[in-house]
Amino acid sequence: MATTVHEPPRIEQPSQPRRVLDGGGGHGNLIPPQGSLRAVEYAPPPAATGIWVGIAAISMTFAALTSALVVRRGGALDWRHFTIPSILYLNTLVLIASSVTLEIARRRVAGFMGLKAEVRSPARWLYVTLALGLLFVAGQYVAWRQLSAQGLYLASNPSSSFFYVLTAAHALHLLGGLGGLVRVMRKLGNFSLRRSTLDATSRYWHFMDVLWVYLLVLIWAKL
Amino acid sequence: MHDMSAHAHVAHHAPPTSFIRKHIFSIDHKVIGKQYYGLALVAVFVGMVLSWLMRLHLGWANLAIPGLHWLSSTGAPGDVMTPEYYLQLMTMHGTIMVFFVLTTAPFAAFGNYFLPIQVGAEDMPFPHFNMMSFWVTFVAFLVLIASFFVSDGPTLGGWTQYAPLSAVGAVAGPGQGMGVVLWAASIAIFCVGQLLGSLNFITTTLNMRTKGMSLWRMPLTTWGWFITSVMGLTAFAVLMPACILLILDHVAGTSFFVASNLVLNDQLQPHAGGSTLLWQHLFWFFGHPEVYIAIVPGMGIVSHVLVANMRRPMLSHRVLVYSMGALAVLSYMVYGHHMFVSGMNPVSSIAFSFPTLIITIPSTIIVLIWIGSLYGSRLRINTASLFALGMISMFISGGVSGFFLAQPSLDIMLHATYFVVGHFHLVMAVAAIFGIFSGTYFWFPKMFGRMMNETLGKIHFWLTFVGAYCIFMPFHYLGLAGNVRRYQAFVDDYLQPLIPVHRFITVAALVTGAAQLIFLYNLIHSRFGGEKAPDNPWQATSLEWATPTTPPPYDNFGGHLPTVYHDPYQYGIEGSTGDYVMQNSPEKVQSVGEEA
Amino acid sequence: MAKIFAVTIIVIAILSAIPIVRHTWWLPPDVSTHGQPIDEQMSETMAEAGLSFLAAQILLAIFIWKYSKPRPGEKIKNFPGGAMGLVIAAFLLVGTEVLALGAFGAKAWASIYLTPPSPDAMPIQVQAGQFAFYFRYPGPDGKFGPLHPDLISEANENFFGLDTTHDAASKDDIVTAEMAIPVNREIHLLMHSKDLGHSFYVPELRVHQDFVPGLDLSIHFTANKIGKYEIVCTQLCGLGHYNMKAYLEVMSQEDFDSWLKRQAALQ
Amino acid sequence: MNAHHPQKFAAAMLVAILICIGAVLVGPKVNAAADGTITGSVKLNGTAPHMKGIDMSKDPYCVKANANNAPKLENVVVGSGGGLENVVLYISEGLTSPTESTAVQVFNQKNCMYSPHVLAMDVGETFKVETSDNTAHNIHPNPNPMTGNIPWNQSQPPGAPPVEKSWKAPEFIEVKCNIHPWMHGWFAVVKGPYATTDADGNYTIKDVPAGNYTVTAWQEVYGKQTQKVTVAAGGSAKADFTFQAK
Repeated sequence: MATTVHEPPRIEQPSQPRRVLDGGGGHGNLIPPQGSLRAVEYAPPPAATGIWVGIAAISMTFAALTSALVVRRGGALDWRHFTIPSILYLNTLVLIASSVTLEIARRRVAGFMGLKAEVRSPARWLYVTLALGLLFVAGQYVAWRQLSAQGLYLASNPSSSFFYVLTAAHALHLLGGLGGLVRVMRKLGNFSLRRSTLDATSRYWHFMDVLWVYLLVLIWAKL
Repeated sequence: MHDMSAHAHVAHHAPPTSFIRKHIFSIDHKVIGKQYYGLALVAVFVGMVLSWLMRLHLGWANLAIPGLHWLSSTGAPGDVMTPEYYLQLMTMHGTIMVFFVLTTAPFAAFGNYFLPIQVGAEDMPFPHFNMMSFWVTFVAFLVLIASFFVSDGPTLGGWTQYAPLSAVGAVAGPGQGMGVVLWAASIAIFCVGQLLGSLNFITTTLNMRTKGMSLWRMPLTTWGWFITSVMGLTAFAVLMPACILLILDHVAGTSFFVASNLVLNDQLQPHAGGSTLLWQHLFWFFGHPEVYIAIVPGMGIVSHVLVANMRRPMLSHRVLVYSMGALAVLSYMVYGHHMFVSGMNPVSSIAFSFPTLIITIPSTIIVLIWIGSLYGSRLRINTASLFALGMISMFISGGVSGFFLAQPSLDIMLHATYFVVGHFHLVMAVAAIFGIFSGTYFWFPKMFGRMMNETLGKIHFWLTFVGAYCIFMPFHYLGLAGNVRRYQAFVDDYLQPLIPVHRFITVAALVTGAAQLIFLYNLIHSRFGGEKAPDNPWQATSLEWATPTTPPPYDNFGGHLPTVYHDPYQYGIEGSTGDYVMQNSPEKVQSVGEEA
Repeated sequence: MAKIFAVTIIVIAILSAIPIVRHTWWLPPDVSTHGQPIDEQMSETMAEAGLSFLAAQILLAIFIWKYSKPRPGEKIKNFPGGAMGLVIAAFLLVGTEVLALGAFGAKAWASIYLTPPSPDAMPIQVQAGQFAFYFRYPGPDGKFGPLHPDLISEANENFFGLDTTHDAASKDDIVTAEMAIPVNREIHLLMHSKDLGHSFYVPELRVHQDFVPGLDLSIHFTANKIGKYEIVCTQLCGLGHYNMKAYLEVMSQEDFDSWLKRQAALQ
Repeated sequence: MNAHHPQKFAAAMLVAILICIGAVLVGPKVNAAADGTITGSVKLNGTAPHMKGIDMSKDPYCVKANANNAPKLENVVVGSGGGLENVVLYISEGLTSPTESTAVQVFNQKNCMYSPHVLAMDVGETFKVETSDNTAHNIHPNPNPMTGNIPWNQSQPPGAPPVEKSWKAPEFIEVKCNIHPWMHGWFAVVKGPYATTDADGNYTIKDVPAGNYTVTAWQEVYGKQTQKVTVAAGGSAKADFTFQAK
């Protein structure tokens, strides 16, 4: 049996302190600043981690749907290909544009937060993003209408079933993102916006963008 | 560095004062943890009553159970259970126990309460998500229970809900119409709740640790919950879309899981081309990690309780953590062992058999570390440690049958028999329940500020320990003799001689179940009339015992987060307070040290 | 308390092992030509798992007994070899054990599932449906007629959906409610599900295979003992699951021939 | 509404309710005396089709219960002199007022067969499903949901109390037991008086009010035939049917 004298108590010191922009979510602020000593105070705020965790979960869901599609298609004799509604390409452009406008807004807000010279209201760009997001959802709706006009409904064929399921699941998640945007705008309005909230929302939005492009490729290649 | 959130400081949460905000729609992780515990408690008693009814029916198939027709007039006309009602109770028993007890109690209930405290945080980072997580789970439970009240009753498809039985609709049997839709809706909603919970758990562990709380300084419980939440995040994210596809097959007429040309009750079904194995793949991709979601938090709790009662750290903290991590990773590579005789390619059966066998290695390591750590310890016997030790015994007993079920060649004999039922009940259900009991007796003083009654606790332990063996050991014998599971009665000639064994099990189940009422009484009695608990009744080291009050205040640490100086389990040393040094105590220690 | 607990654990462990050692409840006697490796694998695994079970439980009990006694002044000791020793032991002992089991088990599995049926195996089709099995013998022409699901009518005893007026191959097909097979003759069982997932389990024959709707599988086996056995369903298929069964009669070739003739006359 | 005269409105409502109650109480009694009958026989012309024997080996109880007879299908059952059993006769046209029937008929499960094979009944009439067997059956009728009849599926273990049911709309509903797939029978739900032929093919429709009617004979394999008859008050009309064997 080895009895060893421990080293003096270690408190982990950040090796390379990073810029801290935020105090974190929750009721972190209950704790007076001098008492708030986190092991990971140099790490990104919870919202930044949380959004990646959320993205991982959503990716998993779509991975499951993708594998379901591949398995279902593999053994199917009844799979019918159809040409995807062309409005989807337009929708894609709209969504990418919304990501760009959101990124512009985010940088402006960041500038605003850092109290740089430029304090032009970034809300305008957020409105544009919101509008583009709604336009995308409307576009998806048009795509569904076009498809059903061809007689392809949810239950018509496995390919159309998957089309509706994938696009609807994406649209639902996108609506969540729109909700996040509205929340950001509200907080911006009453000056309670945190940098981390904005960053998380925009990361989510960009992820929706990437996810959509992935789905488009999947739909284009497999359906 | 400051930002505009400074404006929000003043607006921040003071402890709520209204009853609703304090006890019902609370964002306090401790209240949410207790709510989860309460939900699990209700669920476990519902599930247990269902199992009593099932066991009575299995022992005496034509037995009239007085009053049963009040539960379901069509399911038990004249108080005798119909075959479909047996299956409906069985399905609900499985679903309630797996989802609303084994997932919620050790993971969501204790995890919510203690994970933030153990890492020295004042709350979870997304408290509103946390509140939603509970209420969404609660709604899921209500939706599931609602299926008892629809005309055909709940689904009879078993907790695995294999398609196409679950997907073709009411023509397949009572409960396969609305019952399945409610089941799938409930599980999909449940997944949302657990995803929100996992999100909080992961983020708390990664971002909210207090100063000095490095990852390796986290207690084994925290590790258990963290690993479980990572598993939960991936597993529930797969089950949820699967449930949605199942609902669509039902209500929208799609054919994800229903093959072509099925004829039920002389009616050709309209569905076409679906893959029945697809459901099994999706389900078990969730389902196997799910059994580790049930047991890994229990492993953490048992380790945590044991070290405090062995008065020494585990032989190796890190090996335990790595082993739990290995279980989590391997759990995704083994799910095919549920499908050895399902018609899956026989080569993949072999491919799935090896990881399944290999998963016994980390499990063995965990058990050996537990037993090895007992060596040379100063073991204290109390109800909490008895349940922890009992869990080890149960885990061993349930674990060894895994050797059989991992092999496709033996699965030919044992698949879908009582051997499987005995295996998973011991290794994941009873073991996890023992973990929950152990955690309850250990943490109750902290959660409610009162001690539980030890005498009642020990009576509860003895009846439960011996009872659980009397119930589940014979399951293995039945399985070896080829007794198929999910039979409501044993009409086959070769099963007739086994009925006396079933009667023995039924009696044991009734007695063991009744013993749980002692626990319930103890819980309620101690909650209001128990002896006042000191802040640290077990002389334990982790941060939940370092809160300024018991139960902990709204922000856990009374405005000052603790600083951590030590590895979590500094027991068996000479500290200023006794043979232990708390994690937040700045004193220097001499200890047995840990091998990395 | 600790001592009683330790003794209880040991008593439970030993009591649990007795029925196993005495084979009070055990696999029914094997009547197949392929079952031997399964039975050997079962005994092998039982020996290894049983020993691990007893060793672990007894060790646990001993340590509980021994280390719950108050030993004032004595310091905490570490298990000889420490955690690393245990890890190495686990890898070596359990690792080799499971690899050996896995390898032998895979061999047994492969010998059953990865060998093709011999070309002169006798084909029999089995159809599972809620809640009965029906069997089809191809008749003198050796051919099964095609299935027409829309013609299935249990009310008219057309369980398979055969069109005997139009399909020549269907005319002489023999449909039966029990399965008879000649002893020592390889059977190629073609499995078809009419509605849901079912399973074909004959414990004595060491045969267990699920029916998958939309996917027709086949298995092959040879029975080497005359007798009557039960075929049961093990895949939950609805309210009559527990009563979904059929009898399997293994007969001499002569008995089988006359049985088949009788059945043909009943069509 | 009479918001300004609440008492008037209440009085009007009261009168309306009283009239309704009175109508319900008096209604059935105003029916004309329904004491006529329609009688006749149903025959099968040609060779009766071969009815396959039933192999019940799946359930040893059923085998034992039928040890002394060879059970066979009952889709076409021909009695002495070519009389066709289990044909349902009912009035398909000409009935003016609804009839009342109070008898509760029994559909029994005996020796793993249905007895009777065809149970005729009036719309809304309550019938009982019973079991005499020592093995569980499930009763799974297959109505067309478009008719408004709701499908059900319920099992009846040995000794279970009878299941009481009724049907909302006229329809010939096939009923099956899935545990014993050979078990099938019919619920013939018709409007008005009905009869089922006995083993010799004879029938009598009772309680027919005077009038001109179309009588329909329905057989599960051969379908329907109709004849016009006139029934005098308290008198009897005759209608014989002959189905052609296919």
